[in-house]
Amino acid sequence: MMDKEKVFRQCITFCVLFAFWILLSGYLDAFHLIAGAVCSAIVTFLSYDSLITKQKKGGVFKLLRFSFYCGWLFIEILRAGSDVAYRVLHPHMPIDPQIITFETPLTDDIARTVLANSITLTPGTITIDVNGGTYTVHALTSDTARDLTDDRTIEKRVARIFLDAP
Amino acid sequence: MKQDVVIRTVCRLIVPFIQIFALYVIIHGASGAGGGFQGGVIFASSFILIGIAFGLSDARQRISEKANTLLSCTGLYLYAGIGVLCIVFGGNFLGYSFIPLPLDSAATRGLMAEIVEIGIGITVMAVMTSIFYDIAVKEDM
Amino acid sequence: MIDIFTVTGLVLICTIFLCLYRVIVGPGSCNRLIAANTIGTKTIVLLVIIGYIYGRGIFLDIAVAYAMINFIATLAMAKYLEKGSVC
Amino acid sequence: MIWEFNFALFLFLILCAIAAITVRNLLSAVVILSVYSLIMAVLWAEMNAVDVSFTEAAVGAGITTVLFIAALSRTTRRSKD
Amino acid sequence: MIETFFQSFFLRYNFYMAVIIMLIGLYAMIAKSNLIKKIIGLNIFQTAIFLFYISSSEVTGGTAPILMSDPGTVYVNPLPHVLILTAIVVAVSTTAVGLALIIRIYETYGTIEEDELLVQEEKT
Amino acid sequence: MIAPWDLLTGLLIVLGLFFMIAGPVGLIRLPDVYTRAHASGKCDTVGQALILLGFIIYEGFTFDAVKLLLLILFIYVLSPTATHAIVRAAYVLKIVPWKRGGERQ
Amino acid sequence: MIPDHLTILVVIIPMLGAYTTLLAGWVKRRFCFPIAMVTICIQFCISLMLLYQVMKTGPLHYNLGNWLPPWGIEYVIDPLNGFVLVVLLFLSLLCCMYSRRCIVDEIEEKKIVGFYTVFLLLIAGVCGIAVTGDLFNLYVFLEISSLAAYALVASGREKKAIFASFNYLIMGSVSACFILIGIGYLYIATGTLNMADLARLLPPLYGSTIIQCAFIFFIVGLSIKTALFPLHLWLPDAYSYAPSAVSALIATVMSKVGVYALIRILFTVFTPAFIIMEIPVMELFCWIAAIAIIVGSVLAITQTDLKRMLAYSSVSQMGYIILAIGIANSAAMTGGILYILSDAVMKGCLFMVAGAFIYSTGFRTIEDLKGISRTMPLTAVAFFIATASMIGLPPTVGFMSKWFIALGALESGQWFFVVIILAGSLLTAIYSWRVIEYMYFRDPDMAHQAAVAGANDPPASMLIPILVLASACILCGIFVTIPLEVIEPSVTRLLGGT
Repeated sequence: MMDKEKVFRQCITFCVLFAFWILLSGYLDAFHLIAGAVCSAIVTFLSYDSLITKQKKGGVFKLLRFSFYCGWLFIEILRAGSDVAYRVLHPHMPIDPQIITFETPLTDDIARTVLANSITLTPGTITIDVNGGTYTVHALTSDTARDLTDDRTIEKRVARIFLDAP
Repeated sequence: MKQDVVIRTVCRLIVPFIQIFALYVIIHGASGAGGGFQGGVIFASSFILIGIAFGLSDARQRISEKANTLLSCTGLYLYAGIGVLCIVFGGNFLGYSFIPLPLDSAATRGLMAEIVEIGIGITVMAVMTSIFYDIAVKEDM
Repeated sequence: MIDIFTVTGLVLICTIFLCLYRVIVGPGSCNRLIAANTIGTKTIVLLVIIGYIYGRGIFLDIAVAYAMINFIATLAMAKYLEKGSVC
Repeated sequence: MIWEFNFALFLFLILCAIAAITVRNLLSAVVILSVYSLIMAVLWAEMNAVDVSFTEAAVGAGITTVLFIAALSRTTRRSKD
Repeated sequence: MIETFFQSFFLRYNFYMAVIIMLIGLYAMIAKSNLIKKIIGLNIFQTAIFLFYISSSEVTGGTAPILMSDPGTVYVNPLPHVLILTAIVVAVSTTAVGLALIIRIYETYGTIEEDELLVQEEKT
Repeated sequence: MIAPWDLLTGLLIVLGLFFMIAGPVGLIRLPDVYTRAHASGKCDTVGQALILLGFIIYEGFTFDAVKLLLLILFIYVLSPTATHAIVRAAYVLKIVPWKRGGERQ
Repeated sequence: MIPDHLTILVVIIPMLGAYTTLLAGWVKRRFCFPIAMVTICIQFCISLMLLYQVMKTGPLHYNLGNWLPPWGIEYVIDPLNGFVLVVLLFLSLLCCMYSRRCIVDEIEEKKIVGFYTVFLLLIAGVCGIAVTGDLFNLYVFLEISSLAAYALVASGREKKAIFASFNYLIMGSVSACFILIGIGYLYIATGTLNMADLARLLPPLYGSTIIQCAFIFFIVGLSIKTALFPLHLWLPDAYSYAPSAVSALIATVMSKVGVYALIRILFTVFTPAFIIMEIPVMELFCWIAAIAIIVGSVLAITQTDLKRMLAYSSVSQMGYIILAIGIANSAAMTGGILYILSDAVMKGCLFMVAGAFIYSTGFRTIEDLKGISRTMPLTAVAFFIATASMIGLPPTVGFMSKWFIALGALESGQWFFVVIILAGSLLTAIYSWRVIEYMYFRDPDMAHQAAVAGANDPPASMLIPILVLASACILCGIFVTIPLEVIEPSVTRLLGGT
């Protein structure tokens, strides 16, 4: 059972790496494709446990939902950038930084990472520390802090992607 | 010592891509920027990243000091072996075009140069990694 | 178009100078590190711009390598600041 | 060669070099040295030396910095001058 | 007089700048008492020399020496680049050896300042 | 006559440059490490993405454009992580965050 | 087939040997020494064959990768090369043999694998310097051998060796950078790196500032590498604190190859026409060398540590070679190149003897060696012979080379330097007589009596190299015509070959 899962993980890793190789290389002749296959195999052998740790259900759907999430995130990031730019360029610098902590029920490593990085990228907040489920966040203003603790928009969205308990 | 979960996860995800990029740099040395040395250095830096994010013991698990020794020797033998092969087939040292392969002269030269680059890459990777191991940790006397 | 790229590059270099102020003056190593990281990201864009001014695609490879390497260096420095050791 | 870039980057390099050797804290010196390497790589890319730029980016900004940091972690961060 | 100076300066200011950086590095190597500063100076010195080489390979209107399909392309001189690649390898190994030595110096003497080291040498 | 694609490229680049300038200005004006991390982490990432998007549009549909896209993706994964690592280091070193009315660092 | 490729094999074999040593040490530490020994033996045979071929058929040219010279790297062997190569490999062979027992005390056991690897890399670098005909290749090999030398100096248990090695590294890097700048200037001026090509292209440019700058950078850089007098400050520490086998190796091989590079650059790249006519640098060389001879000897007199005394004496011996180069006529050059041989032989012998004393008794200072000749007679005799050669007593090779240098000085009418040579010999006699007197004519101190009485001649693997070198001092002096047969054509090539 374990072996089968391992082989499956290796296959996925190999495919991802090979696709990445073709995108990088841009040559589609035999020599470069064979070299790409060999190189992907080497990297798969070296670090197959690195890219995908555990196989859970619905990987493809997760990926799909994640790409939608990326689109939403991009708009948020644009907002974040303009927000910070506004505050920075404003002569009085309307900022009121504070540090807040909150708990999240997310358990998956990747989900936690996505959440932390999203917090860093969205308006006015930066993840300082992740300790278990406790996030320590530095917020530029009290509004953004309230967003994070009360509305929990990002957290809900991340939870929806990874089908984790909200 | 381990870093926190965010850094560990991101490093875990990024390491295979760094490695494949390093190999890409080695293979495309002739047609693009780069070559054996640069690729080897980037490959070594992937192990350094593992060492930073997961602790040195994890990096050692992936590539131990003995493996480093072996690999650095292998790479050099590959390089010198091609050179000596050229001598055996009547050319001068590293005169690639003398190796009798069923290809034309330029293709042979390109292929052999590729192999030499790979040898250099392996050696550089192993040597850089072992230098990092040596400098980063206090060895037990 | 090339002129726009050149101007963009020059403006970018000027912003790098602003960051350099933080790198040189910045109180404490953390500030310096943040500024250095910023310079790294700007440099990637600068490399891409130079690549487009020359019209050669190989500069992109350098930029990709740069993104990875800069990350590793920043991580090493941050870890040293945090724990006092690299590993 | 794009002379505008060239001039600005050179100015930058000289500032970085002076800062790297005058700053007291060795970690800061290493940070500045890594910035110096980055800019040196850009300069070489701008001078059409793609291979060298690639190498400097990988070696100067990556490996050398990490080695310096590793050496600092086993010695000391303070310096008298 | 001044005009000709400026003319020659702007004609070759790459070299002048490289020499300035070289001197900064050399100064650090010789005058700084901290050993890691010395190695930093060594790095700066070496990169400045590489800069000097690369500047010599410039061709007006040339492009990077990687083959393109267009036969009329002017390339910059690739030989200095190859030389500098080798020299960078040498430089990084010198740095590594120097740092390893510094670590051992710190382990035996407990300091990396040259003047304190000399005082300790005198004592023993 | 300027082609519309070129116009879009120019627009994106100028927009990106605006963010790229805002970042370092924030880096200089803001009072402490954490707030500076806001400026460098966000403005730069946004500006970079916009400029690179502009180049993607300029490039058209080729392998180089894909490489640029990969570069954007990489930066989007790596940049927040690097910021996080630095800020965490500052937090562990017990650098006190700036409060309104406090003294600049 | 193989005879055509000996030129490259002499560089490739030690590289392969180094990595084979590393692998073998991984399997079993015991295998390292035999592999290193066999490698150097093969190389020594190759170098002898090369010398024979060169003497028979004239200079050998070898193009790497079948690229023709101005574009590809060319390896050239002429009589000077062949001679230096034989001397270097002879000394390395003996040093390697000597190191087997010697390093047991001085190096931690787990470092032995690394020691032999780096040892072979140093040999590879040194051979590369000797055979290459390309300036940049010279720089690369110079750096390989220097890096190996830094590592070897620091490899011992001696505490101070690490700091000495660091200083050596800083000075060595500065010198290497200067050489690199010089190469850059020459390349910018002429567009070629091949030495023969440079010699052909340079004459029309002799008046230009850029060539003179390049020349000065070369001279300063190589002076640091060879520890010419005012730039010798790294040398005493590095030589005296390194493990004995390493001191013997570096003092003979590294410094001699530096001198070889200096001669090569001065006389092959910049032809005598330039260095004698265009810049009055030879006069300067003579004076610096004269100061080096006197000051080195005086500093050697003031030392109490035996190896340190020998290190300072190295500075003064280097002065003789530089003096010969500075006088630059046929007799003096013959003497100078012969002095490369004689200094290698006698300095190697002396450092090995000092190492043998440390091995048997643990004594470093000269005063502790009182009465040692009674228990270590053969070693003491070897020391005596080598010292006699260093002073320049007649049947030895040291005498012959000094004789030729003095002859050259007389020929060119520079009486003063003859006086300097004589004064140098006198000072050498003073500092070496002190050691000999302690060894032969004093009774040991009370504190050291037991140690001196308990000492023995060192084991055979250390004694044989010492005795071989001591006898070489005399044999080369008596049968001086054999080396001269090789030296004379090389001198003609260097001075007036064009």
